[in-house]
Amino acid sequence: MDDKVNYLLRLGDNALILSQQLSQWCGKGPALEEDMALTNVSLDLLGQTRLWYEYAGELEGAGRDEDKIAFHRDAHEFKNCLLLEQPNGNYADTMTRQFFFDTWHYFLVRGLCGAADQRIADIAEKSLKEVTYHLRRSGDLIVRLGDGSAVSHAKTQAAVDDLWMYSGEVFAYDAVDQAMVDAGIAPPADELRAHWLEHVGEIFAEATLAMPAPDAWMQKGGKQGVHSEHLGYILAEMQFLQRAYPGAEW
Amino acid sequence: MDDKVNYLLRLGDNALILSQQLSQWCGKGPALEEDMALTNVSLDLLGQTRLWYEYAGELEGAGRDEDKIAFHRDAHEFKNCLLLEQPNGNYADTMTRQFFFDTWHYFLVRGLCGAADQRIADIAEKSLKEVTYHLRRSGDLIVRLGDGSAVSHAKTQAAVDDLWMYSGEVFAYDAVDQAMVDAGIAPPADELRAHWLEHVGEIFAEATLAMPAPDAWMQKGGKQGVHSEHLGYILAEMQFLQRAYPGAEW
Amino acid sequence: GAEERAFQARIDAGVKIEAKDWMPEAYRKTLIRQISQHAHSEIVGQLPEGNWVTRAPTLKRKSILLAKIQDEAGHGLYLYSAAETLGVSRDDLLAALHSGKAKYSSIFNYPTLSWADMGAIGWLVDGSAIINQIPLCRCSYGPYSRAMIRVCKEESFHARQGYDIMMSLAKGTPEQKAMAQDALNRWWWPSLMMFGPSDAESVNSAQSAQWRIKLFSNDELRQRMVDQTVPQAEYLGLTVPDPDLKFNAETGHYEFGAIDWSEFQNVLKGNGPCNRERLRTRVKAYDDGEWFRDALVAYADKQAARKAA
Amino acid sequence: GAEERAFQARIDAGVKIEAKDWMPEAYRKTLIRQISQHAHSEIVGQLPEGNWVTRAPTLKRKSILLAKIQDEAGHGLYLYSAAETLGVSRDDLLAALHSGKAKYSSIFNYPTLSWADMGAIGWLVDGSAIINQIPLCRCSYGPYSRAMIRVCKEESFHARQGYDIMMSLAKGTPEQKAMAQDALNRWWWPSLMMFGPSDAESVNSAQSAQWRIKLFSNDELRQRMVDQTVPQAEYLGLTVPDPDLKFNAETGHYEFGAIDWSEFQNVLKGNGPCNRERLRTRVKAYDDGEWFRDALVAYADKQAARKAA
Repeated sequence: MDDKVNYLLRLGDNALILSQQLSQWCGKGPALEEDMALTNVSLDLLGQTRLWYEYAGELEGAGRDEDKIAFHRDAHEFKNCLLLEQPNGNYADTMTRQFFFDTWHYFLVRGLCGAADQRIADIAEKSLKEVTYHLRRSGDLIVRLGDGSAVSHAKTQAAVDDLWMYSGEVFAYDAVDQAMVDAGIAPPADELRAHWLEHVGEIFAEATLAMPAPDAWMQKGGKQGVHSEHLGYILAEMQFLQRAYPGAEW
Repeated sequence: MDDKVNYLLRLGDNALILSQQLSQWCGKGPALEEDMALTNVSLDLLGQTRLWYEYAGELEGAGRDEDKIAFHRDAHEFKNCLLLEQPNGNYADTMTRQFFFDTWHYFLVRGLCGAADQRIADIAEKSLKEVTYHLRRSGDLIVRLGDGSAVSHAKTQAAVDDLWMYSGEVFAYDAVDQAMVDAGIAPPADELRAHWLEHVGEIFAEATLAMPAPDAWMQKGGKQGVHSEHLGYILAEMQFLQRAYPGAEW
Repeated sequence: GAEERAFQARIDAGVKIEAKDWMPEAYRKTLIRQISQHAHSEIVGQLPEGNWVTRAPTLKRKSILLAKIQDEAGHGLYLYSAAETLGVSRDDLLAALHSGKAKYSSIFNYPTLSWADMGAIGWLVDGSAIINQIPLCRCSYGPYSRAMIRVCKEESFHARQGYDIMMSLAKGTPEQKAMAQDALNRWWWPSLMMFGPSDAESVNSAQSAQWRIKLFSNDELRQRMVDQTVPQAEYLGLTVPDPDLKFNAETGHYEFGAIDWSEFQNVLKGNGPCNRERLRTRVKAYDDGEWFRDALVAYADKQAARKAA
Repeated sequence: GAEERAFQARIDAGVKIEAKDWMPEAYRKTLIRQISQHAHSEIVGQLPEGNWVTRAPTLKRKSILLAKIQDEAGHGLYLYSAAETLGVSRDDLLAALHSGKAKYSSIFNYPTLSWADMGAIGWLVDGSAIINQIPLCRCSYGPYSRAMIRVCKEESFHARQGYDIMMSLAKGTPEQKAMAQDALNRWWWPSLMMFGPSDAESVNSAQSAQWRIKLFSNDELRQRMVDQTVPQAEYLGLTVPDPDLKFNAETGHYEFGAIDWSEFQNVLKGNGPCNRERLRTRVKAYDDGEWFRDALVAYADKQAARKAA
């Protein structure tokens, strides 16, 4: 598979799987305002997914449209990072996952705005406002939960400690990522990681949360299609109708 | 659809859906002995499913084998009673669902041993030992949980009160069931219901559990393919591989 | 008294009542009940649709459904706010919902069993809701009427999107067409019941009509829904599950069969397929969210203390 | 002392040690550690397979897999019982597992990602387990050796069933064949690591060998596994993921590449993909089941009291 197509699918898969997970909260959030905000983030990510998939499909030239890409690949063909497929857990888990992702996503998308590929730069430009809002929102919530009650602090710290090992995969560049750096598309890993650590560190300080060791062991594999056991269940549910009624138009 | 085929599918679907639910407990039961026993029940029911489906497929004569029947029907084509698709919940919920089912199942299978259709009588005969063991086991556990600790009593009573409204569908005979009675195959509903109420009453008395009103409102629809929202998820998971890899042999 | 007469005169003159205005206690109570019931329906109504959002068959349909569910949360917000202008808190209203004291629309006690139900709910349930709600845009209580104007605008999108789903299915494969017909079969009668019992049976109607918080009778609105929907069903090539349905050329209306009100009463009593689950899901969401809401308060308190220090 | 010498003499003479016999404290401790680790592995080993039981692709495969998982629970039972003969309770052993003090086989810290993993686990993991365990059927401690005889008989079924799954996939569609190859790629090296580090590294081996609770070296057993498995892979038309693998016609053995022991150590340290989840799942099952186990005890107490009265 072409490196650029692969990279675009990674971007789309991250957004789709997180959007799918967030949509499970529909009608079940801890407050009406959260329901709305989370659905909003889910919708934004879904919109971004469609843009990345559309471009990937065009570049690939094999006639795959967004739905073919979303609904007709099995787990090993998905390229999202492991972080995104981790279960929703409680709201602190969901928001911590979101904050880790949003921080990386913001700096990435900001970097992609200057990509040597105009289409990618355009999509990034279009997403930047959304992604900026996501980052502000999740950072703000982490601060309020971390520095809120004793209960919320404990839950958020537990979520941070739990999810930390999934936070590093985005910076573990393989040949595909590196090819994108070399092509003037993706920002380099260390640059993103430095920004990420700085921002997470600042927010955690304000949130009175302890930051785990940056050099802790990090899980990886998702980008290369080696996932956790969660993804299969997510896909079985998400893809049911397309699989059960092949060839139907909806 | 032929009444007898329909009836056989109902029998098979009840057994399959319950077996599928029980198998979710694999490795997660409250004690090793329970893990083994529950897996055993799940296996028995799966074996019975296969016998009913095999006969249904033959009678139908449309070339559907057990896997075609299990993995290539959507929810509205499944004919299991609503009780069986209710979530596992805690172990008291699981055992109460099991006890309600086992009691009906035992008296039904005992009745089917004398069916005017020899193949049905043979399958029933073959299943009777298993079904008798299931009934003894779940009744015994209901007694021990009901008359165990205050906590187990409360949990079991809550399960009974919750699931009661799903206990009556098996006795709500429609034209298909009635045709099987008329054909000398199925035992009549009142006879089964009288046995069921008597046995459940006895076990509940021993278990010090309060029996809800026998004439309480009962949910129905499963036999006719009108299910609860749970079944779709059960099937999406169960059928994934057959749906995602059409035509493959496993 | 004189106040009541002046109040009624303002209403008769078409002047809106605002939150700060004097109003009879019964008017206030009736409105709180009506608005909060409507708000609860929006919130509970997210659940049957949320049930299919993770399984939507295309990314576009998923996106539309997500946006719809988000709108419903928004409607809930406007409506709770409108109710709050009458001097009741959202928490009190939610407590009444969770204890079973307050009602929400019975239609949401039916399960969503296939993707076609996302179409049928938009087309029939939102369609009926709009017919119910459009007159309320002109109701006497200002905050309520303004909330309804916003709600109705969005609901009409939802109804059209629902019809669009039905259209795709009706033009689709035989399985899809059967799915659409099955959904119509299951949702038709409950949708007619959404307008409530025949006015002959309804106790509070006369007073509410006088106050202009009920502008048409249940039967009038129901007839409007049938007249609007039957030709749409025909256009889809689907059959309305009512053997007695026929067009009366003289009146220009469709005549329809007798509604099984015992089913309505039974669902209202708590015996619908999903009453227990819907309420349980909401209560669980609220209870699970308590620590979160508490944390936001704790943080705000700390911030306030820091500023004061 | 004299007792120790007599004890060793019995072992050397091939006489089984039984529970009531005198034994050195170190022998008892080593056995408890070894048997309980094996029991824990059976219990934790249910989880990666349980992950596919609800998604098995045919009713027959589902039935075989269910039976296999049930066997594993059974093996856990025999082995806990064997350990109990050494004067330790199942609850204590489980407490050690749940606190992370006791180990289970690291192989179960890898995820099962496709149906082919059910084949690969049977073929490679159970295959390796059997090679490890067959000698233990002749080990010096009677209860352990008898448990191992039962276990090995069932395990050999499991290995054959796993190979049968691989065969179906290898003969199947291109996607299925790719699934089988991918599973082999992921499970090959972890299966080789199951035998433990090279004996040069292993501290307790000499004493265990003298006591006849370790009858072959890790490297000997690993070689046996490779020799047995490579031709099977070839027969399946699959490629063993080791570029250095080659048959040495002189020795009659396959030579294989260097094992990445840093990965092994890392997984052992808790950094495998599933360490945390596996333990968490087991702890949750145990904790969630507490009220149930307590209830059985409460009921038994009541019954005893009733009988006494």
